[in-house]
Amino acid sequence: MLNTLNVVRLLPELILLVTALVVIFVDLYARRRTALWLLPGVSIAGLVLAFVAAFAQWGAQEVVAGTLAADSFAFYFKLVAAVTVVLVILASVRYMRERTRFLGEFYAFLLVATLAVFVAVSATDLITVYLGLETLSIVSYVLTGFLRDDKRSNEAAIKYFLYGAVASAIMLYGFSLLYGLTGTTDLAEIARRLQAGDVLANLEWVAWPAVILAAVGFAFKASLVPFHQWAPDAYEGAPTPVTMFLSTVSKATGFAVMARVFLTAMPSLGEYWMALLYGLAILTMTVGNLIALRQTSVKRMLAYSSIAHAGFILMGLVAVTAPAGGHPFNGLDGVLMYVVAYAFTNAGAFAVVAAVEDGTGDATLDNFAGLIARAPFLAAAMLIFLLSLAGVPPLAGFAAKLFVFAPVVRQEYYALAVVALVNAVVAAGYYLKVVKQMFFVEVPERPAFAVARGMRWALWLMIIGVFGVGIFMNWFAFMSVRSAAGMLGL
Amino acid sequence: MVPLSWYLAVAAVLFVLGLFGVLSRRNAVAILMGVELMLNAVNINLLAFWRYTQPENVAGLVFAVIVLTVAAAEAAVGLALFIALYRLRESVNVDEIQLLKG
Amino acid sequence: MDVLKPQIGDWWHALLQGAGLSSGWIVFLDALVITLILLGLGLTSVLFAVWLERKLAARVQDRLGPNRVGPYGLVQTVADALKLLTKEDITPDNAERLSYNLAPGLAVFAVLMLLLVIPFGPGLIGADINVGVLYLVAMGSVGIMAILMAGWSSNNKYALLGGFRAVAQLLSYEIPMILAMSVPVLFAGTMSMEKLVEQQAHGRWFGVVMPAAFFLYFLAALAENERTPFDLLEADSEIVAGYHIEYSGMKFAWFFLAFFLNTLILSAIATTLFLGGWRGPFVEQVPALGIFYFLAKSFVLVFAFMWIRATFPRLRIDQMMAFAWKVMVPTGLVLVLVAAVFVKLPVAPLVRDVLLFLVNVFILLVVAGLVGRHLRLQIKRLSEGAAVVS
Amino acid sequence: MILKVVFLLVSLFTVGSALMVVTHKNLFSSALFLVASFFGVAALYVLLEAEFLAVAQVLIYVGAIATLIIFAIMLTRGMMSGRTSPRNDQAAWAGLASVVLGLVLLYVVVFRVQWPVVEKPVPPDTIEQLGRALVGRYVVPFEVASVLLLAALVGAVLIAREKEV
Repeated sequence: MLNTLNVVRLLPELILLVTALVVIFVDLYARRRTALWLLPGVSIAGLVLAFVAAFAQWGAQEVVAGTLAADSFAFYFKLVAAVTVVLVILASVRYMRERTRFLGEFYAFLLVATLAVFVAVSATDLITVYLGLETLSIVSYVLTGFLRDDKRSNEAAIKYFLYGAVASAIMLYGFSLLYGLTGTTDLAEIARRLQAGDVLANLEWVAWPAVILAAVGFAFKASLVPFHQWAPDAYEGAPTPVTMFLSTVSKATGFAVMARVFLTAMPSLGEYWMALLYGLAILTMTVGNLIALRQTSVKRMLAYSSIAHAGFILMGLVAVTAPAGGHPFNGLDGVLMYVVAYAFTNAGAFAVVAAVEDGTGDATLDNFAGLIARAPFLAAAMLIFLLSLAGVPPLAGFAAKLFVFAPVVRQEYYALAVVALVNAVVAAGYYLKVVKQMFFVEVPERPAFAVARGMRWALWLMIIGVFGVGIFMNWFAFMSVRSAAGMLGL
Repeated sequence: MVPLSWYLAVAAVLFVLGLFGVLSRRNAVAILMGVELMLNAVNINLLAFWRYTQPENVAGLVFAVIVLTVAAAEAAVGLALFIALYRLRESVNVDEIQLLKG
Repeated sequence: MDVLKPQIGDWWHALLQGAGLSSGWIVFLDALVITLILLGLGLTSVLFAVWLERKLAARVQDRLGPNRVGPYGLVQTVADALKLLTKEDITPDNAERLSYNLAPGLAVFAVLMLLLVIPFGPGLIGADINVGVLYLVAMGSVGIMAILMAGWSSNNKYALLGGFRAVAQLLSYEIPMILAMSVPVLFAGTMSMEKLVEQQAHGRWFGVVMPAAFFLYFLAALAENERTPFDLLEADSEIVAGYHIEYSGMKFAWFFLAFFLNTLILSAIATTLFLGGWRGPFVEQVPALGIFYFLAKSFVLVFAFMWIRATFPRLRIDQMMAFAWKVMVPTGLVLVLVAAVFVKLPVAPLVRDVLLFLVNVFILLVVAGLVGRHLRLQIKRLSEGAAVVS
Repeated sequence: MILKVVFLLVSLFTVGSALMVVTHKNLFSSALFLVASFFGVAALYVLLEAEFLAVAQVLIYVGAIATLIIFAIMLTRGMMSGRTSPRNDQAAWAGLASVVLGLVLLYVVVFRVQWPVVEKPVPPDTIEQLGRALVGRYVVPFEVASVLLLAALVGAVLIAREKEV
């Protein structure tokens, strides 16, 4: 069996694993001053290598060892994850240095979390799906509670852990029913068995429990309402770089897995899960936005806003169709577009929050007052990210919204489109509140503060990303259409 | 032979009992115990399905082994968090931790 | 039923069938008889082991030991047991009654269950399950549970400390023990105890081929059995007997019984895994000799256990943990790796065995050298520090 | 017939212990009932002819998880003082929801669905097959699981260790 294993396909994962171990050893043997730059340096180098390894295989289409897919869909998410984690690491250099002694472990955990993402997004077997998601979750609990002497970090981790453990148990029960009905854990095989005669007769009774129970697990990872309660707390309490990771990469993984499981294993149950996701999408964006409106902490506001955005991403999945005649708006490519746009934008917004926390000690709305005078670069960056979040052209957020709205309209889900539109307007309202605070509230007595070098680089990269995705929309659309087609088996 | 549905019934009851424990307990450790019951229920399901529908294909066994492994890792991390929580506040009741609200 | 094979089993079955019993009853009676035999074997051995320990400790300490009851004090243990039976049975006021009363029984139960898979002689095994070795390890964790229950429910801080130490020590040493046990398992390609013995024919004992693994197991077994130098669970001079501090009378006797049964069984496992089990000259002709060989080998190990207990001082808890995690676990991992490589080595079995032996000796020497160097450095540092102070 | 009786006894024991786990006031007793319940589940595995899993269940759930849980309870012993009720405010709702969900699940899983049952014996070399599968088709999950265990180990130590002085 082993000789059929194509190790080249696993190269990105292997590189990450080796890098994580190297980081631990560097931490063990390097002097503290060297370690401060060497640890993030090694981690970023590993991620870049993994990125290259994944990019080189773009366009492949095969199954590795029976449980992992090496297809464009997986590689797309791997690329996004690698880039985002590089940004997270850049943003965390100073933030973490001042808060914990265990830097080597921190970077190693980030790398292992990325490894888990890589496994989860390419999983084609219920076993790897579960294991990938759960590895990501468990490592995320540790990352969230990394500042163990900080009550808020610990509390965030515990809430995350308790919700996560329950959600994964529920998801597993759903998986076990699917396994019982079809007698296999392979996603493609499940799809085949679900259409067999003896299974069809039972389908109506197992479909709902299996879909709902499995969806709970994915919805938890993607922080969809009503499985979102952990998210604001975890996002607020976690070290802000970790929040960057959770709100972008971890969430994107939830969507990737959800898309793959639903589309490859249960295409015949489409009406069930699409109806479910339809409801979840409306609920998620509305509840997220309404609560975000009355937040006083920017970090928490962004947390709720990121829940609301999950609702938007879900729209793409609801409207998934086979791309007729190479038509770009098939829904799934909207999800992919949104994920990459959102990764830059939201990671950027949280990075600014981290920088403000570093400079002023906290991230309430009040701390942002008059930011333009104290840290003009941060204020400008935040403005760009907020505009992108609101969906203003020519920024990334606009491209993303375009690609999820279009298929929804094409499918004639007008109610969903209207709700989403109203929500987008509401969201713009509270983004502007922050803008107003930064630019038009003057607080003369507050001192200016500098931004750490790594953070500045990260912010520049993310600004470039936000503009890039918005301006070179066509290229990203091409990429996402291709990878969506790769997974839809076209 | 015992019918398959009997096993499924036991698993379902165990699952629901675990869920009840999760929902009704205040103590974090007690909640974790509920989760463990739920995972056990899942494993009974997996093994029962393996035995009754596919005894010659070990996928179900592999799945159960993986669930066991993950459960151990999860419990280790969770309990570590609870111990840290206890150090910080002398309590592990989840409804008493509410610094983060809104 | 292939237990008690070949002659006695057939005779016994013929007898039962002659008495006109149905097959269900025969299975039941079979199980009953096996249980009784195993119990009898275990309990008489304990009586003897207790006596042996006392005699041995006395000899080491230049005393006579028990010499009043029976010849050479042989019946002393029976007298002790009777005395314990008649003592008052105390339950502390705030004890958690259920677990307090359950713990001693569970401790004995966990050990007795181990008897089930030990091949005392050719065919003389309770049940030859195909995951035998794993079963041994799993049941070992039940013993930990009993200690935890006793430690917690006694409502006594020393008992609780004993419970804490139980988790720290027993769980830590379980890992090198499993690693050491997996070496012969890897080599034999089976976890069935019966088959493990089969694989050690012609004097090719795993303990001889792989002395390092045997040694590792022996050390871990010392710790698992709470014997000096690893007797921190009960360390009478520190936590006054630890987890069983509150127990008296019969319940204390149960713990005592579990302790000695454990000594015997850990030796028996070592005999099965490393010393060829019941194998020895002329076993093929006279199967009953197997039992004798088995017990003889086991008691050599029991003797070693007792000797060490009588001679060595106790380790400090941090030293003990460091030894488990920094010395034994890495060694065990290396040994498993070595065994895995050698199993697949394309050479003649004899060459492989010799090579493996040499590698094992080499590993033992390297580890001993490293530990020795570390200790010398520590001593040097300590003496220099002392010099500065004075 | 005998198997059915044994099954009923074992599952009664398992479910009864589980009930005690979620209702018992004393946390330590809860944990002990959890152990009992784990044993019951292991016995069910034996009835399902999955001996390896049964032994692994005892080894991992009783030997590792339950021991860890009890250890955590002992380390944080102040927390189970009887000052407050062990149940939260929503316990009644939780009970109701659980009962409803349980009935639905039972109805669907037990009475409605015709599972594709086949009457086949377990192959004698199941354990060997399992071993081969873990280094064959499932080698990636197997390796990822080992990474996960390592990460969890490091993470747990990191979070739970004493404060440095």
